[in-house]
Amino acid sequence: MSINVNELFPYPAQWVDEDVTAIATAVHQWADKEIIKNRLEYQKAYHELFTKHRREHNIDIGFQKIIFPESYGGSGFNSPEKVPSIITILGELSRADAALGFMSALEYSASAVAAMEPSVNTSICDMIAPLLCGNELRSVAIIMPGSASTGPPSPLFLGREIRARIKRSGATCTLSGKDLRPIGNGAIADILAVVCADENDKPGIAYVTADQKGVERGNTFIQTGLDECGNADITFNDVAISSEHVISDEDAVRELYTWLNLFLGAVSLGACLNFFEILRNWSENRVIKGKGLLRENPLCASVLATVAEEISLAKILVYNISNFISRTSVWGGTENPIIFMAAQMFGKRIQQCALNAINRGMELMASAGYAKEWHAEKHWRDVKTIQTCLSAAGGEVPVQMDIARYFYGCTDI
Amino acid sequence: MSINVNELFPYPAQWVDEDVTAIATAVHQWADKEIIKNRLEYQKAYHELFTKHRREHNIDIGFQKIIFPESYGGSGFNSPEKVPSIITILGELSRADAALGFMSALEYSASAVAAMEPSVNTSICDMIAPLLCGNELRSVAIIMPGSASTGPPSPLFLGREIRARIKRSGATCTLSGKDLRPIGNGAIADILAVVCADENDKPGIAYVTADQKGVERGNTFIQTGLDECGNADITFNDVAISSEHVISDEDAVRELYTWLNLFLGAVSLGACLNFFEILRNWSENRVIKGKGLLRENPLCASVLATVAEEISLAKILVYNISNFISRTSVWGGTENPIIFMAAQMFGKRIQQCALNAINRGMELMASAGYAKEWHAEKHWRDVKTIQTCLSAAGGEVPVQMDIARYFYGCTDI
Amino acid sequence: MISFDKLSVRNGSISHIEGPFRGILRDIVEKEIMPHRREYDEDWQEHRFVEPVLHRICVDIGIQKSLLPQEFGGWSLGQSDYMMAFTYCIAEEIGRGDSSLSLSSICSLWPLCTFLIPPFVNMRLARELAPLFTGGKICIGCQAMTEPQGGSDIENIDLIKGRTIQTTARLEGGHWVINGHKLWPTNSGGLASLFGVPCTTRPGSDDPDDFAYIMVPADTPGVTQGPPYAKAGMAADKNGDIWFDNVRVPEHYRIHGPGTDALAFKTLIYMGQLGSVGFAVGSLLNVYEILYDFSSTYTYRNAPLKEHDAIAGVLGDIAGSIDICRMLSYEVVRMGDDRNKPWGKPLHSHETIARSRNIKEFISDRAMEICGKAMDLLGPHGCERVLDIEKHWRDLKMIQLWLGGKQLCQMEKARYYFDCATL
Amino acid sequence: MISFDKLSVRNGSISHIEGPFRGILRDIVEKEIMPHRREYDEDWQEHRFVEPVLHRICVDIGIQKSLLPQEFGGWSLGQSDYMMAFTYCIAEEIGRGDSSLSLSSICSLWPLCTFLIPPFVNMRLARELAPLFTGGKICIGCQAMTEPQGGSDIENIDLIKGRTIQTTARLEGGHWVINGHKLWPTNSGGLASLFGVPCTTRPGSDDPDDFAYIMVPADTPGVTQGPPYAKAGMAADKNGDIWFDNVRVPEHYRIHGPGTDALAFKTLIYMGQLGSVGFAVGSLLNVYEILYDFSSTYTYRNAPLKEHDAIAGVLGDIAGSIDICRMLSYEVVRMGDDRNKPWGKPLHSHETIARSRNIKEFISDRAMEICGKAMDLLGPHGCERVLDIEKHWRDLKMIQLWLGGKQLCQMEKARYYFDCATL
Repeated sequence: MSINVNELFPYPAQWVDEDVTAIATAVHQWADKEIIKNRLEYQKAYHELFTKHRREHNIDIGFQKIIFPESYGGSGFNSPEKVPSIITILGELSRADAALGFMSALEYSASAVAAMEPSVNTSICDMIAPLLCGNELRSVAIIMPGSASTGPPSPLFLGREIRARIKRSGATCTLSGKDLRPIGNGAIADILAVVCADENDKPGIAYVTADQKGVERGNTFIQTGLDECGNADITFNDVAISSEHVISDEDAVRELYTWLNLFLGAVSLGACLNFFEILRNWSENRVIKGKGLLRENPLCASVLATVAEEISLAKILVYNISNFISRTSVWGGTENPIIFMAAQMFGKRIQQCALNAINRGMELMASAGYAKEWHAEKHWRDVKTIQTCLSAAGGEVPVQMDIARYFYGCTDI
Repeated sequence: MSINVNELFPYPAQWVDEDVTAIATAVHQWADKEIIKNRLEYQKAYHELFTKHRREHNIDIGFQKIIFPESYGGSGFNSPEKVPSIITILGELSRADAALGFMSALEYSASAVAAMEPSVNTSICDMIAPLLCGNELRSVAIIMPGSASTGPPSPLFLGREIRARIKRSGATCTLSGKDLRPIGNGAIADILAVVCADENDKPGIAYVTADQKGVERGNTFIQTGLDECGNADITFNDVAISSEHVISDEDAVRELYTWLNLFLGAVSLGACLNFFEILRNWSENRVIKGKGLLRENPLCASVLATVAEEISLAKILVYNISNFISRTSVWGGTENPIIFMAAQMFGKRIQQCALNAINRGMELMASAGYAKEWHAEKHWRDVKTIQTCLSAAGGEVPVQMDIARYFYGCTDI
Repeated sequence: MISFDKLSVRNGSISHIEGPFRGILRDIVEKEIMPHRREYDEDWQEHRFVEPVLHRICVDIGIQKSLLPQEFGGWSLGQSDYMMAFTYCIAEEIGRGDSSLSLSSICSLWPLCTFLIPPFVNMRLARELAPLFTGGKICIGCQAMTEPQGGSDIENIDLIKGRTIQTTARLEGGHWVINGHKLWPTNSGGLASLFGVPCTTRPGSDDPDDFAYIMVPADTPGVTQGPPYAKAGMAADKNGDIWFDNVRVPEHYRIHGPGTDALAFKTLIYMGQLGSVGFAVGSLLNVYEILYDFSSTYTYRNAPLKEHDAIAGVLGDIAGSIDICRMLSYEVVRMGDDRNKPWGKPLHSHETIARSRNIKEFISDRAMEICGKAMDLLGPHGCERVLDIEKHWRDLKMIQLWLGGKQLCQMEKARYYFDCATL
Repeated sequence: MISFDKLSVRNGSISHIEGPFRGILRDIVEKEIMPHRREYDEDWQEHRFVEPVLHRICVDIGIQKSLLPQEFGGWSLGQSDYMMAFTYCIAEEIGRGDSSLSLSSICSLWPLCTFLIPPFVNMRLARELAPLFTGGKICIGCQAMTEPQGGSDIENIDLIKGRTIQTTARLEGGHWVINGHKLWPTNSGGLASLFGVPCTTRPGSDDPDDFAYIMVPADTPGVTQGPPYAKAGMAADKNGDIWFDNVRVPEHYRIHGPGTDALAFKTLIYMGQLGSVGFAVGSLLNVYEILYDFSSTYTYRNAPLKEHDAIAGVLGDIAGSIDICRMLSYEVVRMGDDRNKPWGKPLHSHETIARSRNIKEFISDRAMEICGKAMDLLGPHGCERVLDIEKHWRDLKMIQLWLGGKQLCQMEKARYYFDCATL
């Protein structure tokens, strides 16, 4: 394709570092050459090639460690101004394969809570940075508050049930919880970031390595998409962890939601941009009604326009969230309630836009839309999977309650 | 209300000058005192008070002249960096009464094409600045390309029919066109900006004063909203104008669309913000199911959240359009196709968001939603009127075709 | 011009007189209502133009006596198995011309539905009140439900069970003494001659036995009506305040008695949905006609709008959506007219109320979307009064909001389809 | 657990045998299909699990002979006035378990509809082909329409009039010689025993007389089938390429002859919409059941999801929307089964095609919305295979896209409701 899909969609480009633009361009070109032009081969040897490519980026280029300070062997992207750059990289990875971006997004979200300035948590960085800045591929799973079908009443984080508990005893504490559903990677993760509540029902986040005694994984289950991010429920049988590896702070949980919304927004956007390329290509080559290209039919053009509009909106929102986070001089840090609310509100909308773009675009592709060969349907399944992972049981409602609390001062909902 | 509705909704606040923030705050407080707290009195003596308030802002404070260079007696807001500030002022005016903002938005749109740097058109400024920088209230009407029910084939501007024609003859030319529908103010405007085509079907914009011989107004018609912006069709019977008062440039027409989308977006946003205040107030005082405030009912809270989300989206988009226009170092000027497209695409969405916010919010107000007393219905009618004015016959389709042309390179649609 | 009969009609399940009756109504709408509907829109205070045409519909055509038994001079519609189809056809045909006119003429009969549709029949009351409706003079009824504090609380009867009703009825010497304040009902604002008034005989009680529905002639001493409110639309319907200050009516003006009143009142909920979908679809049929006309004459790229593929796509969606609304409104009809069939359910059943609310909510949401889109398609002509679409838009919004609005429908649906226990 | 019969059923307009027949199907779905549907989903290439259950439906229950006249061992469904209700009930009941199984078993009969539903009947062909379907062996039919270049062009028959068909039929010595390449039809990929093939007798012609619909047994020399494609869903339906290389079939395998073939082919468009709404509503009914269960057991704020007002609001909307889809699908049924009533229209009429497309488009769009929202309500459980909602979501998308998809529906509606002349 002769167009540059990144320049095509308007966004406040001044927010991204020029250095990163260069890295992003390199990833972009790599994706074109290694994956996008060779989808069928990639599909055939998927697991093998996925791991190969993941290693190239995460270890060889070093994306796995970017968020950590240089003192930990990272790339020092742990200041808020770097955030627009991080999402640019995530977008490029996801354009190649949303699962690549998704795995990085989970890692970055869990890491950012610990490593992002101004409040670097050295104990947790000491624990996770050696793993993530090393030469092995690592995966992270995150367990957020959420629903279950059984069990006694749980402590709440803004209405959502926290089903992991910690019990402190001096410098150590024990983590427990049964059949907890991670956002992804449950079956393969090396590091687990677990939202939990303490004896006083106060929310926090515990960081645990998966090899700890008492960490038990359920069966890997099949999901709609993100085939490489094997997921499984996790049970913690009184797992002993250092108290220093628990952030006992409700703000940290908000922050984790904020990062997840932003980073997974960037992932879905990246997948959409490649979908756009597929669709554009289709519209330039498909003849309809026995005459004329598909894109020159006004009705089809109006659907094409809707696809572009939804993606544009997603992109504007991703970058605007990143701006709220990065302009600490204007907004303060992620503890500002407007940041959490905006990330949740726009994060939800980004996923809707992304999915709507693909859903509408598939309409024009007919059977090519759902044939695996054309790859549109993979983006569609991946984005839907991201959307549902990101939402709690109750769908949009928990986020709507967050929005209402912020804007209307609701207290009982 | 104890909240500040402007700070409540997230947007890149760093884009607005601090000076203007002060002016905006003054308008905000005036609106609270003079209009919002006295809606019923304002309704009763509407025409009289509207004119009084319009004069206070446009003449006494000087908003009518802000866009013109100081050399013309204006306030020198004619550089792109000032654009975020202009929309902030428009938003505040519209919060008091969308009709106030609407009239200014039309004036600013027509003026910006002539007066905005870097390409100031001195001939047209010489003609309109004395009127708009003087001590009389003036109104501007704009006639865009559009449909009619009769007549021979017309020259096209991106598919839309141009129904005004100019014929050149040396330094003067004649303008003709029958029953043309202005965007607003047709019955009262002093200055008319008319999109027209020349002998070669090339589009341009002619500036005419309404007192010119051969300018004929039809009957004022009743509209859904914007009651003070009396509209009427206008006929030009071979009106003689100076050739210098015609901008023969397709880019100028694009620019006019761009300003209209941005400025009318700001107007609808302003109206929405006051609607939000009304709704918030309602939700804090209304008891439902014989117990509890409306805002504390989760279902109602979810609707309240939707209202806030739609307004947030509108606000983000208004400011992002303004950023594209103001960052000439990144995007160049309004001749860049991405600017026209983005303004059209997001401008359309802003109107949808604004209307959707009010539509959904009215649901919770039941009969207070449609009773004139509560004023919600005025915002609703005004915003719908703005939305339809802004769209051509064919609704969203012409804009969708613009989007498709930009993103997919369509040529025949 | 297109005939809207191109849209779905439920052939085979309507009565044989519906066709000719529609013809009569259509004639009046075309000749007497459509040419003047812009005048009605400005006439919300005085009803100079509205009252003559209301007389035409209620008295000359005679729909005001339709519910009454034949032996008292009526048409016995309440006992027929086509009552709902017939009511719907009136609502739709007149709604096409002016939904507020349709509203005020049909809602005039609303309070009567509590005691003229089997099994909830009160023949004594029917006989006594019949002369008001059959004597050649106009008699407008008003279902005076809403109270200042309550919003949709009274309609939400399964949940609130009348607990919040502030209007009291006290039995005293063979008379009910009524005190209270109602506001907003259709045909208040000075128009009504007869009120149906939901009261409580024991304030704060949620025992259905304490719910009383009492008929109150408007000229009873102690009844005061306020002037009409200014509203966004629906000008032919006046809404205002009504105060009952020690108003005394005979004991038998209570429609049935403890328990039964509450059940009979619930039938009004169904009837409200039926009327609503009729008014809304009537408006939509006219939107379709206007749009057909506009899109056939106004142009884009120098061809009629409807000949542009993308605009045609939107037009097709709009018409298809209107057609779907019309099909669904017939479902509401059928649900009511099947009430005595082996598979039928009573009008006051949870099933009928929930399912008719579902359709009403769907149609009114869709109607707002459709009408809004239609306005957009007209561009700068969309908001112009003279094309009449914007009037439908203002009216349709009110249909969407009344009767407890969308949220009450959602709750009703959730309770019905998901057996929620605590909502 | 909830019964989905809580959702609308068109009592009073279905045949007396539908009830018991639904019982049989429901039993098979509960006991034989639902426990294995995740296996079918992985079985798209081999059909190890799929084929036995297809045999159960087509042969044991016997639906493969249903269209054939009784004198040839069939059920004469094509001549009945409840054919559409019956077909719909199969589509819905089996679709509830697995819409792709429903699809492959029902579409098997699709080509037969061109010559077994009056007025387009070919008894000679019926007699000759009947043994394939009545002999106790499974016989799968395949309507082999789509061609590589054309997308939905062939279905868009009113506009394209067969002009773009590349598959040719040449009469030679009492035989049709067929050459061409079809792809994507349901039940290709090696499954079908009998093809119905739209051909042109004069390439490039838009004269309906040159459109020929010819039945081709799959074992005829020159017929080659490719392997099934990998798809997002609908695994029990195989789709692949079919090549016809100088395939010779007897002259009377053309279903009717010049002109009539094109009309009879149009009935397939209607039948396609009928099946589509059946599969979609079937899926939705199961979505409702799953959601009922999930929202009654999983919690938010320590209470079942369905007891939270805002979540209940969404649940209510979902169920209400499913109910509306079910009501509307009965409209498609009625439109077909009323074809011989005084007010009925032929299946190939513009009215029937446009209105059934309208409803199909509506239901499939709504189905995607509903199912997407249902997945969201399940949160991180929404995408899990084991809850089965995500399978419905993948299948429903395909229903939305096939048969020319949304845009063709929009055009058809615009042409019908707005009399567009140039689209």
